[in-house]
Amino acid sequence: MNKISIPIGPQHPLLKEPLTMNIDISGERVLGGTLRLGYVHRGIERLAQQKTYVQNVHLIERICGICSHVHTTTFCHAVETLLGIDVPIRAQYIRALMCELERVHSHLLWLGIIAKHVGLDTIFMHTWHDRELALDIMEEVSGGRVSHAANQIGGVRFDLSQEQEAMIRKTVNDLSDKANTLMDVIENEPVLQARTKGVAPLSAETIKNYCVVGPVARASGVDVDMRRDHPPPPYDRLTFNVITRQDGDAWARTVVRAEETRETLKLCHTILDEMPDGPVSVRAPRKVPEGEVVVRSEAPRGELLYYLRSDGSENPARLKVRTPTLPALNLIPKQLSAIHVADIPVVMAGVDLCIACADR
Amino acid sequence: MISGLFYLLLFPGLLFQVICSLFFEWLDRKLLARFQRRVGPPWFQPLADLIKLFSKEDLLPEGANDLVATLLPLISLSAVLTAGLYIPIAGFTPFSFEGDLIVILFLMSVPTLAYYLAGVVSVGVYSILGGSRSLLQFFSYEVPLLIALSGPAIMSGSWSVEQIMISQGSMGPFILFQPVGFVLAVVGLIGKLKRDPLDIPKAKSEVVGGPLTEFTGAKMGLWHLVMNIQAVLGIFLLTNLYLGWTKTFNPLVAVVVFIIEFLVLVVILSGASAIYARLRIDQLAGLGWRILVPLSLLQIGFVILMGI
Amino acid sequence: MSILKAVINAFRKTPDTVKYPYGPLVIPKGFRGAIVIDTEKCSGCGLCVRDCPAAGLELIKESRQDYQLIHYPARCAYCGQCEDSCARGAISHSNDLVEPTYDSDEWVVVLKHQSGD
Amino acid sequence: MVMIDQKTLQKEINNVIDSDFEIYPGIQGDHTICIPSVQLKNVIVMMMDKFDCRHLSGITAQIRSENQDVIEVLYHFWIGSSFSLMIKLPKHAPKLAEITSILPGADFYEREVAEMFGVEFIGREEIPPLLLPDDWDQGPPFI
Repeated sequence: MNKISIPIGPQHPLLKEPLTMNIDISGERVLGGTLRLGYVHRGIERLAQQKTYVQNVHLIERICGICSHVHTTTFCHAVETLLGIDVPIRAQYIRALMCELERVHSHLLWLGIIAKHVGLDTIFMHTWHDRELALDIMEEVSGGRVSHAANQIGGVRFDLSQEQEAMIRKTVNDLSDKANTLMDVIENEPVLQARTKGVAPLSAETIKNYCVVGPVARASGVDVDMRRDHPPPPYDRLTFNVITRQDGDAWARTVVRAEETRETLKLCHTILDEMPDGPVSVRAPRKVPEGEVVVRSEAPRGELLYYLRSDGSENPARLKVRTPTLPALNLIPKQLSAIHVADIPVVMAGVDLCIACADR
Repeated sequence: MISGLFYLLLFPGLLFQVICSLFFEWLDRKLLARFQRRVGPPWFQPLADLIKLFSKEDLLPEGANDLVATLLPLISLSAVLTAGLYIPIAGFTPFSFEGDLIVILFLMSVPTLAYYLAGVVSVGVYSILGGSRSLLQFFSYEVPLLIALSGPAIMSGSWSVEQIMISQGSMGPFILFQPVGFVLAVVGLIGKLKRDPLDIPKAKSEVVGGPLTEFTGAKMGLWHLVMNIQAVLGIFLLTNLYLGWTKTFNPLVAVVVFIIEFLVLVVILSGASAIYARLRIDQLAGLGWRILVPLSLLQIGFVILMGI
Repeated sequence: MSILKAVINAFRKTPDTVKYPYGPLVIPKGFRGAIVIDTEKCSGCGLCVRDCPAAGLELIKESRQDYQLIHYPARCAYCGQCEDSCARGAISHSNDLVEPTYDSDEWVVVLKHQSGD
Repeated sequence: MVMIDQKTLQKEINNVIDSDFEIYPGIQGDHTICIPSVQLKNVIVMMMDKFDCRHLSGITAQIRSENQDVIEVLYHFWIGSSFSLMIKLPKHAPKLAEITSILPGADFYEREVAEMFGVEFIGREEIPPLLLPDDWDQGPPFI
């Protein structure tokens, strides 16, 4: 068979965000591929140096359209560490609640995508509707579906009223029921299993060598979760299980994310139960004293790293964002060998790409 | 002469088949939408889509053979329309003759081959990939489909669809004797129509649009029409071959029964596309040759034993 | 076959699609919509303009009494920072959807125009 | 995840680079060690061999306004706690050993630093653009 090269991206039905890949195939066999980023590079790290800290909270929120809240939380945490101010505990819990809801909607979104890629549009439609429930909560309490603008330096912008807490509990219960139904469907779907089991398995050794984090790493048995290992507040007060699997194939990744959705919904209840009363924000000065800080947190896709240096002015002197997708993208060309053309979508979906995150 | 034109252009020819295909497309999309908790299109949507496609600019990439690309959907359309003349509708058979089942099956596999050629002449990488996939799929489903469809013919002792219907009148619907054959025929039909879950040649996330990736405008509209008419004819054929009661003494009863059976089959097809994921091409080939072919042979053996 | 059950359930229920604009749309209470201003309270201090991350606000100031506060809805990120920054609580988000337009460059809203007498 | 003792790690690094290193106290929530640029690869090889420390979270490069002639590169590791290696490079000829061959996960991080700061990674082939356009000709954007 002749070797032909098929372009995937920047526009392709497989991709939800622009990315270019050139994949060499021979018949139905994939020989290898290359990858090119940069279509949504917005220069946010450079731009952040020209904006004030207050403005940067909103700029940082626009790095990603799915995990926007965890970016601002991490950024605010970094700035607050430099300022040396203690964020009220209630504000920390509200932040954590939003983070967990975001994880739920991100994982449900991902389950929909993998279902769509293997041709199971029904599950795609059902998951994406259920995901709306999580978005509805966030819109109700913060005012925005995707860009919540919930954080400000020193706390959060809104408080949860009694009715809102009751509404969240009810919706989270509802969501748990729906998530259970979905997991039931996914676990008993024979064709989905046939398409994902044994596809592009990654050993723990490969995962470690490629510095991959998050659900992809946990599906290969690398037990790493920054919420537990290096807890940003208030995760040091919360207890939850970290889900791991050993197989490392696309099916293990599906199961890990599905189980994590359930676990996260349980954690939402814990957060609401343990949430103390009190103020939700403190006043923060506009100028940040000189200093540097490294902050890590667990985004839905894995470890998120922020490095922030302040030179005492209103603008950050250097802001470095390492998003969890970046090392996972590195792994894609490696996975693209000795698989079928039909497995390309499964591999691409398996690492849960977020190109906007990786490009910044 | 007049009656000939009537048969060709109005019923059961062009107009009836086009209307049926538009209705089928709407019903299919509406059902699928409801299975997926969506609203679905209004009743005129398929017609609007067709008009839109026919009024759009017709483009082909450089290096593609325009003449062949235009001829292929036309040939397929004429093949399926001709096949439609021989398929009885509610017991109405103007052109029936002994052996028309074979003619129908032959004419209905013309679009698949044209589909493959369409992929080759329109030079895109996805088209070629989709074209070769459609041929692979053709070899996987066609054999069990043909073996399964010969079941009713053997049972009634005739290769005429009308004769098969008449013998079902006395023996009862063949689905009672050949349930496996019916299931295989439905699977084969889904494969033939390249519908979800066997839409491997045009799987969106893998090969974009398959062989029709580079087609636009009127040619694309024709291809849509061909696929939908093929679906309607396939359903008509299965209704006649397996479900029986479509040729009774009262034509009105026959029409009602025929419509109900048509709707049931549409629900089965839409339901299958809603609940199954797409297979990989090697998995389909394995399914076809390891499971479907032996099953169809078993069914035929059973039918022959019953005849003795 | 739990997927079959899910599909049958879905078929029996009414669809979830929101038929906006042909049907009603539920807007949550806290939704950040169009920018409105209380002209009585606004003093033209420019705090909102300083903090706006998207350059969606502009203050053209001739003197203390003579100024214009201009809003560019097409640039606005609807983040709510101006509402947060305003010390007098003059500028805020209403709960209304922002109507789209064909010409975003020309889309300018004068929030407050005070001319010194 | 195994915790690695900071003290032991520092002792081993001391052994590798044959001289006393400098601890940079400026970064909050992180242990930072300044090492000479020529020793980077050796230190990382030692960390991988002795401690199985392969969790590289990212590479940050920056130029401080008070010292414009130096490009500072930070290798953020995760060893059960936050740990960074700091390397100072001259701005006029920034050269650094590549570590992609021993730790493939560093590939994109190195490419980003090379692209944004013009750092040359010795031992790597010519690096194709990662984030910037193909026809970018205005030099590294951060310099």
